[in-house]
Amino acid sequence: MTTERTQQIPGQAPRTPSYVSPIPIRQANLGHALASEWTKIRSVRSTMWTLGIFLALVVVLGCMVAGLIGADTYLNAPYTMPAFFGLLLGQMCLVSLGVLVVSSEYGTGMIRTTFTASPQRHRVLAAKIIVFFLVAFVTAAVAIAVVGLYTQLTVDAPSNPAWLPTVFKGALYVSLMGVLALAVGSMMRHSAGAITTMLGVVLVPAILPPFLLFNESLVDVAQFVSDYNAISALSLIFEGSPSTGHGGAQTALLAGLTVVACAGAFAAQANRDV
Amino acid sequence: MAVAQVLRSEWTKIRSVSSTVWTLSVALVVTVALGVLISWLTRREWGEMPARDRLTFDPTFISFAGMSLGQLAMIVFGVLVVSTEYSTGMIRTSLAAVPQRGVFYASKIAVATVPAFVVSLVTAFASFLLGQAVLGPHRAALGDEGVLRAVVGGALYMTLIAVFSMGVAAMLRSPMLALGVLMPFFFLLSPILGAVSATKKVGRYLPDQAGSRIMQVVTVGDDVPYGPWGGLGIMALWCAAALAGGYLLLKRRDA
Amino acid sequence: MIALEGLTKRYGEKVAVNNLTFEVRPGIVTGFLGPNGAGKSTTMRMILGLDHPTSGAVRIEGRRYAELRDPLRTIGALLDANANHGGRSAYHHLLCLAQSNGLPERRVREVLDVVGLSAVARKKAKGFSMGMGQRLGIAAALLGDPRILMFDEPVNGLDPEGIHWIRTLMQRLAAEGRTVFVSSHLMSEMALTAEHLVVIGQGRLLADLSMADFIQRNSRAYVRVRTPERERFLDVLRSAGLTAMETGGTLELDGVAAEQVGELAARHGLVLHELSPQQASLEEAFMRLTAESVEYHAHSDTPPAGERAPWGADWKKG
Amino acid sequence: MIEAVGLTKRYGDKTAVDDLSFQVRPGMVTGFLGPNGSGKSTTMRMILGLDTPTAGHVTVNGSPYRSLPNAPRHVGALLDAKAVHGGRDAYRHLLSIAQLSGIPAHRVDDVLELVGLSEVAGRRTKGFSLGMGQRLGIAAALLGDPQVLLFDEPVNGLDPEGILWVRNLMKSLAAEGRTVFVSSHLMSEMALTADHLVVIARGRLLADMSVREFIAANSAGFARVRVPDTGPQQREALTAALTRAGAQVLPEQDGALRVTGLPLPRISDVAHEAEVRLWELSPHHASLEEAYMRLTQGMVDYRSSADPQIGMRPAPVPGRSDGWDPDPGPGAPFQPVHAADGPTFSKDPR
Repeated sequence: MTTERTQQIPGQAPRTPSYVSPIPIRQANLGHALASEWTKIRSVRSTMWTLGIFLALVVVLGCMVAGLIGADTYLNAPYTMPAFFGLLLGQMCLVSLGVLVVSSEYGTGMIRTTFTASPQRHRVLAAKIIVFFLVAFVTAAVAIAVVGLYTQLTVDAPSNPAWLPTVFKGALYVSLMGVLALAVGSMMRHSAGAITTMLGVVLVPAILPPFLLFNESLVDVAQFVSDYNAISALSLIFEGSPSTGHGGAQTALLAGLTVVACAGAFAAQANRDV
Repeated sequence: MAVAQVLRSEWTKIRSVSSTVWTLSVALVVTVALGVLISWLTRREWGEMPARDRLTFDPTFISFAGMSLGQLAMIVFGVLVVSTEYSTGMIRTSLAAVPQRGVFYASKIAVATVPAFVVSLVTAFASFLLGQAVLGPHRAALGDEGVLRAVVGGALYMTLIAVFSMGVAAMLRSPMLALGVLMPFFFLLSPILGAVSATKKVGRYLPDQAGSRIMQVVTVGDDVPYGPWGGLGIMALWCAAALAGGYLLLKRRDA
Repeated sequence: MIALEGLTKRYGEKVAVNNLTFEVRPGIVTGFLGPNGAGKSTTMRMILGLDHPTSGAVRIEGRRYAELRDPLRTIGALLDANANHGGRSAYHHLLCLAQSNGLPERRVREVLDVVGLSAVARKKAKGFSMGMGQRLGIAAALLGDPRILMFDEPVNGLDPEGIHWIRTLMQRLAAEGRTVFVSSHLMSEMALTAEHLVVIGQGRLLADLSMADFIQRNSRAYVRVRTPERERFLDVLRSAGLTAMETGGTLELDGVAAEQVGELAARHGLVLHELSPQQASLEEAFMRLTAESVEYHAHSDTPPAGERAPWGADWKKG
Repeated sequence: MIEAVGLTKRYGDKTAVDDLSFQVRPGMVTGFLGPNGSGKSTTMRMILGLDTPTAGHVTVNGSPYRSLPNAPRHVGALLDAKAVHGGRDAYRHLLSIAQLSGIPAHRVDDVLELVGLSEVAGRRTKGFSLGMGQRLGIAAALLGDPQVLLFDEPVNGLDPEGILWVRNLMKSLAAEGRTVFVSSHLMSEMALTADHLVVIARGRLLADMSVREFIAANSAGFARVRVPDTGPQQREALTAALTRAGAQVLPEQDGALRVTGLPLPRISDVAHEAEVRLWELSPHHASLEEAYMRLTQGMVDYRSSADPQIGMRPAPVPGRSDGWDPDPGPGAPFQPVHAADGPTFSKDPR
């Protein structure tokens, strides 16, 4: 390494002989952060595990179910419908991965290294969200598409609805759920706490409606919760009818929630001591 | 090395971490609450139940329905009691203080079993009593034939679940690995083997399926080849095997 | 007293500890030195019966570790400051250890006071700094007031006050007639604390001798001289058949005692501004002895001339 | 160049760092000393923008850390060797940091080689020893070829070879004109490495001066003088002569004299005049540790105390003895040795 006793860094007292790296310093940008997060997400086993279990659940359960349900089901449901059962369980894998992407950094102390390397914290979080979303979306889309293809090839039955849109919508819904988990993980900074919270977010609305029905005044709320919880949302995406909709509203609600949670995560980490 | 000293020491260990209180109280609350909920739903749906189901209805067993979820917390309790020694490195301190590994291991299991059994007993009676209260006209009484055996048996079942987990955790050492093996074992493997007719005969020798037999009072029309105590015995054998495996590995391995 | 006889530990192909035989005697602080990966920790774990030796044996006061009744009363050890359950308070951590060896609860409060942790005794160990964790580990070692104490890197994470305290503590424990066995990487600390040294490298015993002997055998001793009459002094040396190395403003003389140089100067009426016998440091002696058995060699940042450009040469272009 | 101005950090009622102002200049190694809990780590974290100061500010090369456009190219830091994801291997750990600031991948190989971890680059860091973790942390700090380097306890867990390497590394980095800021508890290491010291205690600045000045200001050096051991006359003659010349002379155990208050050449002259031959005349500088202990006395948390060992003695009432066996029996013939039962290991630096 060469030693150049020149002044290039603005704002520095000009007297002192100071080291200047021979390599020019250029501004870091989101592209760098994305590359870094991509390295991070693919270099830990928890990613492989959660995504592997997700794929296995959706594909294996989907292919098993595909053979079991009656062929006439597909008259009103797309060929991807069997993927629904795997996604119900599998979304918890994406939720876990989403939480771990952030909270494992807090748990291990790695976050200090990361924030020291990139004090522009918003850039780090943005990169995490983008990389995770793409990974989750692609994995989910592949899994659903495999189930759709398998069903189409093996089930000897006509199907009315086109199944390609459900690949997109189903993958979108579960990846958004994962991003929501990521945002929650970023705010809570604690893996177990965040995963538990997300379990509640997914499961409680699904089992809550019967309890709400005790009270007459809560009937509307119960109806809303039973229409918009994660399980009915997924089921609408895969077996919705024109009268019930195809989960578009539910996805929009989740997207809205996710945006709010992400905004919260950005705000929370901006000036927090780590 | 007096065994009493080691027992006292293990008792201090178990009562000085918050995970003990957490896991055991979750086991209690979840089991009772879910049992009551399902009993209540059953009563509401009674009118729509097929007559055949009404005839074989087992009010005792239905009030233990929460056990399926509550045993999860018992598994976590059993795993944490043993494996946190390893994950924290405490095991080296412990074995330096008590080099007789057999004494150490036996004391740890014994001391952890006591609170697990007490909580299980409370859970079983609370589940039963509250469940029956909710069931109203369809309820069973503690004095009915086989009911007391089922309730005490429910407590033993929960305790053995924890003991089994302790043995498995002693073999595997890592808490994540132990939970990663036990959870799918109880929640995927066992139900799948039990549900598919081809493997049903194998599935009923798994610890949870064999053990849960003792909680059933009405056993009309099944062909299970063992009785309530036989089932619990099978489960106890599983526990003994797990504990023995844990002991052998602890004895042999470097800490 | 700790006695090792032909202690060997193999992990598959790799021999971590190779036929170690030595004794650690009471009444002095014995330092246990060796580069990373030399087998120090494995040896200490085998002493405590945590790892099983492949062959050979360790005797604590003549008995195997597992035969000790209430071992904490015979040997107290600090192996790893983090070897405790983070969710348990310092008090309860020590209490469960005390109970396992039949020690009274009073003793727990006492050792907490000794190491200065009384104020945080009820706090979970999770929130402890490295130094506090170290103090907790030392408290556990002292718990049974044992005749033998073993410390692995005791000053890790301690602040200067703590370092000074543990140093005096170890010396006092040894002065009381106890056996004190300490491993450390800090040669300057060891030089201040230990009287006797056991040095291992790649699992083998390299040295087992007193500190003074160790330094003397493994390093260069010389006499440093400063004088305003340098030329005349050099002449005098030459006529006496001695050579001097010049470093900066001083002269270094090998193979001669300070007394001789003093007499020589006096005989020729030379003025000396410094005449000091120099003993190389323990660090130097250690480096010389273990030079071949070091793992993870670091390198100088400057690549040899002619090798590839500093870094990012192609990046610079882009 | 690091510059802190009125830096303050409060956690509720507790003031961790109190109105701290100092500069760390390039071209030398600056040591950062203070007892546990004195606010060193908090200060370092504020320098790195991890914690937000309650008041005051700190700049690196003239701008606050969080507005540096590409921080790793300006500042490299080793805060906590264990602050890595244990499931990731060393190479990809460094790669993810490198990519964050657009540093090419082969620089990762370079720094791994530099710290001696090339062989274990593909291993997950969970299995690393403290020393290897420390090397990995140093590699991360050097990654961006930064002008400013911060190290918190860099030699923790390293073996003597590693300690020597880190010491030389820091010196050479400083010699290249970099700003090197190192915190450590090891005074002997600091004495060998640092040129300048910043000392804090209870969050306040105690000293900001060169090592030499610091030792001179906080302790006294002395000269060790030995005369031929032919008889006590020479020693007495020299003692008298030196005392007349204004020195304080104390005899040492091995027969040498400890002389304070006179420079070495002057002692030589006095001895010459008194016609005393000298067998040794060596300068002794007080240690940095002594100087530091004197400065920070009374400012430490977690004070240690003497071991009363009362709890070890048989309880006065055997019936209520908390399980303590008053007679250990032949199985454990324990004889506590209480040669020095008094509080002999206090904080006194002497």
